Amino acid sequence: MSAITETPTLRPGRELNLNWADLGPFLALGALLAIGFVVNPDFLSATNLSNVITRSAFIAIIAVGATFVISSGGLDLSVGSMAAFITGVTIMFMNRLAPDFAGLSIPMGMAIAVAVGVLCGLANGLIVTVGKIEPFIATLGTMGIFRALITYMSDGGTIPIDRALRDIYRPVYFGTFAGIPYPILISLLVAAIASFILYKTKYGRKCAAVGANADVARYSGISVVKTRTIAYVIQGVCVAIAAICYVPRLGAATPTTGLLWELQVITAVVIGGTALRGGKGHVWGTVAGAVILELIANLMVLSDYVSEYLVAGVQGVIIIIAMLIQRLSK
Amino acid sequence: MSAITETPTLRPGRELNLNWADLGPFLALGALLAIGFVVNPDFLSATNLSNVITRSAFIAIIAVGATFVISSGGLDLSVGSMAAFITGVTIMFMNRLAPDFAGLSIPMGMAIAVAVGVLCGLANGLIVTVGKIEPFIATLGTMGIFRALITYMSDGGTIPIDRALRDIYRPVYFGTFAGIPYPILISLLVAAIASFILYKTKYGRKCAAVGANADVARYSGISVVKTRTIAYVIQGVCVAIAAICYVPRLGAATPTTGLLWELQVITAVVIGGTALRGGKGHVWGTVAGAVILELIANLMVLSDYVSEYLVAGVQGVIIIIAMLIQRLSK
Amino acid sequence: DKKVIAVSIPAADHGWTAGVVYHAQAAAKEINAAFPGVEVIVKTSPSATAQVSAIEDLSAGRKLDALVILPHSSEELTTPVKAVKDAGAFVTVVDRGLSDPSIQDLYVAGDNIAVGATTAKFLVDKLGGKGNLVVLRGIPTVIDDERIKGFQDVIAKSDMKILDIQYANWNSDEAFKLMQDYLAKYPHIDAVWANDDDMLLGVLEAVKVSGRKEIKFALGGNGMKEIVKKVIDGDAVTPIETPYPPSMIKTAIYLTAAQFVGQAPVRGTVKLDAPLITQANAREYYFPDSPF
Amino acid sequence: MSLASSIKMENATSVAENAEAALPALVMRAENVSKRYGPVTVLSEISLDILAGEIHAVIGENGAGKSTFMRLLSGYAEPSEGTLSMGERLVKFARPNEAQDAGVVLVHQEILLADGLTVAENLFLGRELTRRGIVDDRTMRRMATEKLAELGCSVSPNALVGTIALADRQLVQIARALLDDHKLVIFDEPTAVLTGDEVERLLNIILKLKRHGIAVLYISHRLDEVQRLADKVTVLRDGRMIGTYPGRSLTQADMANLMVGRELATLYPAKNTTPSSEPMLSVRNACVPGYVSDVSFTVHKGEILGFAGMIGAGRTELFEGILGLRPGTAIVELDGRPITIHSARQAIDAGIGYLTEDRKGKGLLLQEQLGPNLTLSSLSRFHPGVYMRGRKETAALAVAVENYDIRLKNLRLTAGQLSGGNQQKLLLAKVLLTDPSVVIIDEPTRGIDIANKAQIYAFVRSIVAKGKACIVISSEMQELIGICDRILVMREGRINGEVAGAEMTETNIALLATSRAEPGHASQGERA
Ligand SMILES: Nc1ncnc2c1ncn2[C@@H]1O[C@H](COP(=O)(O)OP(=O)(O)OP(=O)(O)O)[C@@H](O)[C@H]1O
Ligand SMILES: Nc1ncnc2c1ncn2[C@@H]1O[C@H](COP(=O)(O)OP(=O)(O)OP(=O)(O)O)[C@@H](O)[C@H]1O
Ligand SMILES: [Mg+2]
Ligand SMILES: [Mg+2]
Repeated sequence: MSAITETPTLRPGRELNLNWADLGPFLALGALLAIGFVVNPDFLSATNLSNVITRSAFIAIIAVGATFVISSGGLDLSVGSMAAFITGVTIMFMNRLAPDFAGLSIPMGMAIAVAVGVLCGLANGLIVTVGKIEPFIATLGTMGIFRALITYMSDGGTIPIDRALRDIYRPVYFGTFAGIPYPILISLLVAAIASFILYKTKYGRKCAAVGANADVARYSGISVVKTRTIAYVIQGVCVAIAAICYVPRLGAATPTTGLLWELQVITAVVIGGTALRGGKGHVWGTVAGAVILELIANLMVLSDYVSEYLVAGVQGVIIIIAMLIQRLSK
Repeated sequence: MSAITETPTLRPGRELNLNWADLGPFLALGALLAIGFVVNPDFLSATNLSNVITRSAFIAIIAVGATFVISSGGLDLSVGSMAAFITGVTIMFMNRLAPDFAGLSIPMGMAIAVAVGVLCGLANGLIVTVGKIEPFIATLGTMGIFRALITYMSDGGTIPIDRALRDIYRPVYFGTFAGIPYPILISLLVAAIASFILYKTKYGRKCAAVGANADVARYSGISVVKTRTIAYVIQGVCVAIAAICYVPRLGAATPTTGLLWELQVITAVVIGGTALRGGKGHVWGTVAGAVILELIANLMVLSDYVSEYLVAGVQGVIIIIAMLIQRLSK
Repeated sequence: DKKVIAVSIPAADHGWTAGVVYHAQAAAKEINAAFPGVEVIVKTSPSATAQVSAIEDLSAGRKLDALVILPHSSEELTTPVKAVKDAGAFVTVVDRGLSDPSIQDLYVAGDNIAVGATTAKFLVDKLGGKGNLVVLRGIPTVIDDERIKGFQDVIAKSDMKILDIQYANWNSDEAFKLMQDYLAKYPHIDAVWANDDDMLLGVLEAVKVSGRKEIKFALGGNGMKEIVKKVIDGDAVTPIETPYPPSMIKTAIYLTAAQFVGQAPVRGTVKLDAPLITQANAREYYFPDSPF
Repeated sequence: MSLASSIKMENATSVAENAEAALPALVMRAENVSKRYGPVTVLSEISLDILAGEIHAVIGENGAGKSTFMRLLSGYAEPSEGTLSMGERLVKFARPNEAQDAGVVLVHQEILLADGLTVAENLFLGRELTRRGIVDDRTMRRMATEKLAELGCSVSPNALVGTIALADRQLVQIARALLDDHKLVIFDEPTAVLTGDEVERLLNIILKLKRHGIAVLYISHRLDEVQRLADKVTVLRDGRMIGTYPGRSLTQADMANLMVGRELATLYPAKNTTPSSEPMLSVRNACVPGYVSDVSFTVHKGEILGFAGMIGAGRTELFEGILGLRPGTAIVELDGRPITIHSARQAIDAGIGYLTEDRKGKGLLLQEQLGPNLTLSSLSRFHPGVYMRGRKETAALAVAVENYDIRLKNLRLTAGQLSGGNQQKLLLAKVLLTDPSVVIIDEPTRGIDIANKAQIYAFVRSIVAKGKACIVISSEMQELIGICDRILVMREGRINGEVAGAEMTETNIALLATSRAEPGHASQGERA
């Protein structure tokens, strides 16, 4: 066979494409803002937008965690119940510590929240990886368990936070720094750290590899069990952070706290561009997805066109349209 | 061409293999029955078992449809809302037809139910396949839409069936044939037809191929769009059949009808041995899965050990254990 | 300049809340038509979190003159409602009180404890203080808690025995299943109480199918039209009903509007009774056009 | 065995006995290694010594157990019996990375990369370079580009592996194995998906490894490569070891005979001396955005038309575009009638069969059994009614196993459990089961042993002898020259020239594949 002298021309890579795929959710977000302005000019008022984005922080923070789980090929349906459970435990601890430690009981409670989050995530992770149970079923099971625990802890009622703590704690949700509400700052920080972990560390690489092809990952010496379990633990920590921001907003944990958040969280992740079957995760897309969901709900309240009975339906339609915009942008 | 050195034993197909993998859910079912008997001997009474199995018929029938969707690599979260919507439409039609057609309005209503089911399934299917939207999001959207429609149709209240029709219709749920309640017979029939379609027809083959590897299916001349869309239509028909059996039970459609059935349905399918990522479906396993779920709920009420607050948690634990039994049996 | 009255209520996800939505919308339509100076906006929310959001949204866009709220839960809504109040709105709280009563200008409520207690008294009375009961409760929330507590407190003072209490999520389907299971578990049941009429429908169906005759009473609560109809018809198993009328929202909206259109001072507390509905007075509580 | 001894060679003994020659270090020794899957014995009692600085080829028919043996050596599977040792120590690899830590790496026959990750990410998977805990993507991308360039591969390190051509994937896989220094590098049919140029580069790299004292195990069905490279040749047949022979003393014919255990007839069938002028399939102005622009050609009844070109010339894309498997446009006439094709179904129904080059990703359902795989493209042909007749399928499978010489131990295996070559035969059987009048075969003999190649060539010839037509896309120029009546050479998405008859030489084809067509050759695929 004759030697061939001509060097092959460099074939174009995917760089540009990748950025484009990432843009999808932001385009959908832009479209939504435009629609919102047409529907009701108040929509773009600073107060309203700040409210909406602040609110979306919970879902955004949890969804950032879910980006790890989903990217690594898992799924977590228990996040809503877990949020309720962690909120309950945290409030109970804070209340118990309050007489002795006063204001200090708040950071102590927060630490406990994170610890509980780690444990809950670990439980989920181990059932899925070591127990080898399909994530959907495993976390549906723990969803029931966490929900039952918060119901039990609250005797089916409410666990309110101590009045004394309430005012000290309030700024965590309602305060601002340089005009930006804390929850927004916290969620940006969480997303920044997450995108660092996912894109800049070995662990992030492993996560995507396990999700993209578990066999290849295993053959490359990556422990699938460890990687997935850690993803669930990260999810647990994110839920704990969300719970910490949540307490001052509503001041109580109830058996209905966080109900159906799991669906919102997964929706945010998918709208954000991460595929449910695993692989590369898109942290910033996820954040955009969470804001999109909250904006849609806000739009429903601000617009007067839709019968109260049909709100859920119109939301459904808008979500599908947002996905179509996302897809067309590719 | 050259002779094969060692003639392979020409044993036919996979029968034996398949049976073993299929046995898992039935072993879990057996274990559950044994536990049930220990907890409360009434558990195995004919009335109780017949009640429970009859009750599981809806979920079983819908889950059989879901076996097609999941096997072909899809997912349908809208089945619960769709069931409510179809129930509502059917009852409204029956009521409107009743004055003119009397008893005949029941079969007419049933036909309409099936037609609506086909349309709903088609809508889901087309959004997923032609719209190329991740099934999770697409059907989460239509879930909201169907739920909104039934809420709107009922003004948030109840759509009761005409008193006159109720008594004629009642036997469809409460009647028996040779001592076996109709819903059980219907669900067995549905499962039998489904397993015929899935295992004995070309369509079933295509379904599993599309779910296992859509590219291979496409290169083999199988239309992925058509196959998946048909799976959603089958799902729609199954939901309609379930709705038809459901109407006589309580004689009304409400906005809470079918709430969270989607989770039960998916759980039944997965417990039954079908993988969520698609591929081979296990119809009879699905039916066993549906019965398992209903038995667990029944067991919770019949046992005295569990605080009412913890029921959901214990159910979660049992589901996880059932999955472990299933897995170990392999 | 119109006076804006925002009404924030739970979404119509089961019979009673559907009734609330129905009556709220009816009130809004009537008042908007009757008083050009007042605008009533009704918003529904599926959860406490969503309701907090909705209140923020309503008050972010414009200045509210009044807020009529039927809170999903007390604790969670207290802070946001206080924010609206601090912005100068008149606050009417309906049904469930907030954790801080000083926020409300007007409180219109039914009596959830009475719903349980009245029913329990009736049973104790009719069964001579003896017998076995089973109870179906709804979704773990304050209302559910209060009703159960009212019921249990009265029963505890008699020789009656509550065999079982389980959740059926205010859903007739789940109540049907739960009742079937109760029937399988307990060979002798004297009476059933479902703390909501949606669930009672399922209970009645299950009892009917089982063919069990020893159950003397199957009672509900809330005043659903189907059940009130039974009382009117003199049903032996369901001879009474306790109202917890969703129309209280309408009462509240009208009272709030009166503040603006009639300059009638309406601050204070309006507690609606939970009297026993019997065949004698049932017609007063029967609204065939309401969805509930 | 009689055949082995009938070959005249003094040193046809096991290398272990041959201990006196200047001793290169023993890198790895396998002793009496066996492998069973359930009741089926796939390998029995294989013993082998692998020496440093030596290229040791392992050859054998499809399903002989070569890949299985390599998997045992490199930690992808564990032996049922027998031992592996490195130096004086016995070793047991529970996982491939343990073998890699010990210095043993395998380049798989079937490509094992994560489609959703980029080239650079795949290359460094599990051993990312970091700087202060942060993955150093820039360095990894640079090194990836360099490593790939050494192999003559120019894909962008940022390209997703799922989107690059099969050959490039193979090169990425090879680059991955060569990233670190190893004591033993095992290549399992590395050249099956490569074209001349890449093969050449790879062989040079392997020789370089040898010079650096690294041991190389080399599996290939291309016996010319084996002959060029191998210091020793071990022959496996049906899971048993036939013997180890010094490489230089074996001719290709010797190797083939040892593998098969009988004398082989000629490789290529006689050509069609009087091709018909009746067109079977003619394609005009085929365009596949991004890959192919304005290609026209015609294949006649009774003709085997070859498509040659370098990797990336766009041959696969051309046919996928024509057949509706990817976006593209073309004016197609089949047997004189214009047809439109938007999907594989329409192509199959019209009578065009296409055998993909990517058997793992697009050809076979690896988890599914053989019968369903075989009939997947021709379900309607097979089961005219709604109902599927299992017996017909079983019978068809038996026929296919017989006709295509698919080697298996029982019929209940899944497609993924077949050896690579046998998978290829199953795929061929699957495509031909649709009874096409034009067969387009992309890489027909990829991974197929020499004896079966002859069978497949004869088979293709017998198809066209019945008045059908065949298009063969192949990266093996000898194969194209051997079986085609005419060859079109593609370059950068266009047809760069045509060769036929005596002009069909490797030099001519290589010239057309790499440089602009000379005026004399610019016949644009049309026969005058
Ligand atoms: N998991 C398994 N279960 C059963 N049999 C198996 C399994 N894996 C491989 N085999 C069988 O082992 C035999 C040897 O396969 P192997 O892949 O080693 O062959 P090979 O020599 O590499 O062939 P080729 O040249 O076609 O690649 C084949 O008959 C194959 O079907
Ligand atoms: N990932 C990619 N992105 C952009 N262009 C690509 C990519 N992969 C391949 N190409 C281009 O596609 C064309 C054809 O690719 P391909 O290698 O599949 O052709 P082929 O002739 O079938 O080669 P093979 O010998 O592998 O069958 C080339 O021009 C190549 O530059
Ligand atoms: Mg091999
Ligand atoms: Mg190619």
